[in-house]
Amino acid sequence: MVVGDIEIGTDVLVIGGGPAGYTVAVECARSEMDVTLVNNGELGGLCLHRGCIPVKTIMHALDISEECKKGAPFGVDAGNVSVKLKNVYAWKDDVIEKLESQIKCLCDRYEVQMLEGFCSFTSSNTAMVQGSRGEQRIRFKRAVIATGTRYEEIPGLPYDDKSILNQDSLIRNKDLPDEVVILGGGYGGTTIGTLAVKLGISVRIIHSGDSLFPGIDDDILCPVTKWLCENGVKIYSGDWSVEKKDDVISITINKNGNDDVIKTKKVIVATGMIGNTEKLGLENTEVKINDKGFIEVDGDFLTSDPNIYAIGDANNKPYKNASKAFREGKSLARILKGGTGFPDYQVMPLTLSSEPKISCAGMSEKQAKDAGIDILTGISCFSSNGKAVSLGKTDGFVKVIAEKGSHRILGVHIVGPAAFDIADESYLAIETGARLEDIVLTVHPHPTLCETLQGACEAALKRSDGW
Amino acid sequence: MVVGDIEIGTDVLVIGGGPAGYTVAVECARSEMDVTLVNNGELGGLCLHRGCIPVKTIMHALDISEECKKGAPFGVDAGNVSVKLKNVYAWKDDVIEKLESQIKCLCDRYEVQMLEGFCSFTSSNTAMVQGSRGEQRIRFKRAVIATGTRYEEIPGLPYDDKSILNQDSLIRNKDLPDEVVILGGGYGGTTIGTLAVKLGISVRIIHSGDSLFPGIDDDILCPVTKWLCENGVKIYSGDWSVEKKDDVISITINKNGNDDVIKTKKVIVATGMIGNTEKLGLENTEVKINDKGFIEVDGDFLTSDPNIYAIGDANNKPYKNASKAFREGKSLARILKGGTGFPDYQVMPLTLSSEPKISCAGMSEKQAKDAGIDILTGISCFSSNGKAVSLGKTDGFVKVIAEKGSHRILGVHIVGPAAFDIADESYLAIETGARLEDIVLTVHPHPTLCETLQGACEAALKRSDGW
Amino acid sequence: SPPKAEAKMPVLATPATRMLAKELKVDLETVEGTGPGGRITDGDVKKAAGKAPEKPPEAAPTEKEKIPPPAPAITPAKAPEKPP
Ligand SMILES: Cc1cc2nc3c(=O)[nH]c(=O)nc-3n(C[C@H](O)[C@H](O)[C@H](O)COP(=O)(O)OP(=O)(O)OC[C@H]3O[C@@H](n4cnc5c(N)ncnc54)[C@H](O)[C@@H]3O)c2cc1C
Ligand SMILES: Cc1cc2nc3c(=O)[nH]c(=O)nc-3n(C[C@H](O)[C@H](O)[C@H](O)COP(=O)(O)OP(=O)(O)OC[C@H]3O[C@@H](n4cnc5c(N)ncnc54)[C@H](O)[C@@H]3O)c2cc1C
Repeated sequence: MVVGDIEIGTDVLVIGGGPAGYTVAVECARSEMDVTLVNNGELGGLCLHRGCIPVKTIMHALDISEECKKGAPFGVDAGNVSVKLKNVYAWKDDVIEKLESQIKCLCDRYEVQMLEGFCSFTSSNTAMVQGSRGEQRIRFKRAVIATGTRYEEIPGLPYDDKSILNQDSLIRNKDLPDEVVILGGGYGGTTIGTLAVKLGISVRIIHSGDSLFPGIDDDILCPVTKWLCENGVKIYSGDWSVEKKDDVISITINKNGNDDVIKTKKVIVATGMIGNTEKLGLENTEVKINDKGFIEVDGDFLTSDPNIYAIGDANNKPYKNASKAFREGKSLARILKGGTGFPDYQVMPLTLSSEPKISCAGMSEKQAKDAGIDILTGISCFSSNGKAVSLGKTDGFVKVIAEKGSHRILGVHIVGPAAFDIADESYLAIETGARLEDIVLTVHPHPTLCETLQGACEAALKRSDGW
Repeated sequence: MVVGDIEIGTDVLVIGGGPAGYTVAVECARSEMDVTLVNNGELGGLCLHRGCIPVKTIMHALDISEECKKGAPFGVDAGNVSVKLKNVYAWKDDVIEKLESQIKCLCDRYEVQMLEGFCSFTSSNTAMVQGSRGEQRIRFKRAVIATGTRYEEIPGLPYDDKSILNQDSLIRNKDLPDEVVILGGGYGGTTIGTLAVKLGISVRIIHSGDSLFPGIDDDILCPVTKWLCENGVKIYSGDWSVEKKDDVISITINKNGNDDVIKTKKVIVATGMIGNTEKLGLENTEVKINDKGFIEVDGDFLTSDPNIYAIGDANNKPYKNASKAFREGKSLARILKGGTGFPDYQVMPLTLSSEPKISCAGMSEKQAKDAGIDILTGISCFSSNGKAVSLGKTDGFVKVIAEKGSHRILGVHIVGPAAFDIADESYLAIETGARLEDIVLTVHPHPTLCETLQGACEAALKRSDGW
Repeated sequence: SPPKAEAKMPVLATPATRMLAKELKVDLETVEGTGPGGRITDGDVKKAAGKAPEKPPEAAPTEKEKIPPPAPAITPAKAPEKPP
């Protein structure tokens, strides 16, 4: 970065180097557009440094040691398996470093101009970057905001890295607590709760509402709550409020008019994310945000400012995850090149790193019924899958939901150790409008875990005539 | 089984209790047909007792210990990992027992009549079972032959369980040899060679022809031959002949006019299978077999005898594997019920338990080119997949082959540790005639291994205009 | 947690066909599919866009699905500006 008074000119300014930002930058540069990417902090964003990748990496390392410990029935004598947490976290940092350097390589190969620093708009076609080496002015033709999100705070209880924590604390391994209360269920609470248990932390989870994870059918969620309970996790549900006095945090949970008070020294707030749009200088542009700080965009990711787009977690479109960020990055690059973006997707997969794992695609049974759709369902258990038995991993099942008349597949929900691996077929099936017969009549090799997906479709079909 | 002079009458007689036989029996019985299943030996057939399941089970147990040994970078200290082969084989027997009892349960639930013994035809509607407790005559309306295959012998060199072995020897763990020569490449030779290496046996493989596995593209096969070589396996190619004198077996390999002679005390013959149709009394029926003992059938599995059908490995249709056996069992049950069978499949998946694993679906690049199809190919490596990096398993890649004009996916070939798990999407894609865009525009969750399949499709698409 | 998606039957067309519809500015909700079970084909989309299918539809369904290489579809208003 050449710091100085000279203004940089660029065709496309991308703010934020997470999945959304680096994807749009690389894709535009690949088409020989002139692209400048400004990132504040870690290239790869939340996903690479404090989200998807570290969570999966730490969990995998912990899972390997579990596999070893359980190896005896298979004939494996692993002696005294132990986990060195320090090394687990070092491996995690290794993985991040490798992947970050791949992103760096990509950006270099296509000649994306990279600037380090905090970027804010000074007008609808100028911006300012505050880097470690000073300020840099930029004039752009079009800009893309891909600044992501940050953890929402509970009003009056700011994160202090000591007692009021967010998910970063476990992921960065700053001083793991012995016990913790997690505020919030859903994706964040369930994932971080599972990780905490695997790290040997004593966990309580508090969520409002009826279900730990609204939107997932009870039968799919059941093995997960069972595992949590068996591992000593206490789950509370009800409206809750928090108070902190000196060192002690008191949480009052109200359920059916009764108050329950629990006390702790550490909470992890997992209530959600807000748009990372503060101090972006949006007041100097026409860009509009909603009450959670998310940027309002149209179908083509255009904000209310005709020069400025927003993609990834930062915009107000549904879902906040890395796949959406990648997709929007690719789609917007086509738009900026003068083409059309991608069509709407029909399936946004959900992969939950619970124990056992959960993968959901399409409608849940409840959603389909609530929508008044006449459905067929089918279930097949991993315990009757030859491969699962040979792996000694027979927990869980696959449930498929199809429209009764057409047999069109509307939802596939998997709970079990193989949930992430075999789910890809279900995404394609739903997106392309495949029918139960399409999966049943497609040869699936034996012995593989995906036979259970086929089995669930066959079970559904057997509830119709002629099968 | 009531043994006696009284003849049993049955609507459907099924001979053979492997995947083909028990499937057709259960499916017919589920529709309340009167079914008798005769099996000689182990319920579940070759697949469960000496094929798919034991191979996968033993390999998985050995792989777990490898994972443990390699756990250090992940922070796992597994001490002195060791494998107790006796326990590995005991686990394998456990798995078989569990799955066999599931098949037994299924048969019982739907009231399939089960007879133990060797069955042979005495006419086109009568048969005889020789069981441990005597003989039983059966009168049937229709019969299904599902007697599978057995290992072909090299003329003059019958299996002797000592020096001339077949794949059973490693699978049953009768006295593992220190070194062995495997005669034949392809599915059998590669699988059993890989297993032998993992069992610590010194291996040489001899195959005729240019490739260890004809039909698989060289680039896909390359990591596998590399692994074999790195693990001390010597691979010879050429026309070979075998001679045995006293204890010593000499194999002469002729390549380009030069002879190479290698000597060994043990060979595993992996040249193929022949139809298990000897002594079946087919001469008392109209059933016709080909020169390898496979039964000739029409599109509806009907033999030349209007009362007798043949399914699974025993018939002369292409491919010999358990998926085909299951499918034909289900398809024939529909036919016997008076309906139509399944349509032809377009994809017969291949899953090869090599190291790394290989999964092939549809056309290879060579096949497509040889057929004169104008193609696009795309490759994506696991080394740039975030999940693979986080697992420390970055070997291998996905290759996709599509028709250039329509972008229709014709083949997907995966080499790598995840090959079996993520392949299911490719089967459905090819069967349903999906295009590259269909997979690229389907959201794949992050970070998962199936993103690499999507990446390969995107790479192919990027070679066409507009992407 | 994911927002509650409004559950309704999604349009019956493959992603590739939906991409074509987007490029040709066709609203799939207004197109009647002629494929099996009401599936919307590429041909249906082109017809709705007022374009005759490039080839007369042939017997094999796979032929019907055949598409020409994706059109560049550059709208003048959004044409990218050439880098210096
Ligand atoms: C614990 C956890 C686990 C997760 N697991 C998964 C998962 O398994 N799968 C999944 O799909 N998603 C997961 N997510 C969500 C995923 O991380 C995000 O959806 C994804 O990172 C969003 O990408 P993005 O590019 O929009 O934003 P981000 O990744 O947040 O990147 C934004 C970047 O912009 C930079 N930035 C912000 N403001 C400025 C500025 N003014 N100037 C310059 N730079 C700026 C930031 O420093 C950051 O680098 C997880 C999230 C968390 C918290
Ligand atoms: C080492 C090895 C690994 C394999 N791995 C795989 C794999 O991973 N995936 C895959 O799909 N396939 C695999 N196969 C192939 C698979 O095992 C067979 O394709 C499958 O078993 C065929 O099923 P079947 O029912 O036709 O015959 P079989 O499984 O052979 O069953 C035939 C049954 O009939 C009985 N029988 C025979 N004659 C008579 C008689 N006259 N009276 C009564 N009973 C009789 C036999 O005892 C046997 O129980 C493998 C094979 C081998 C050898």
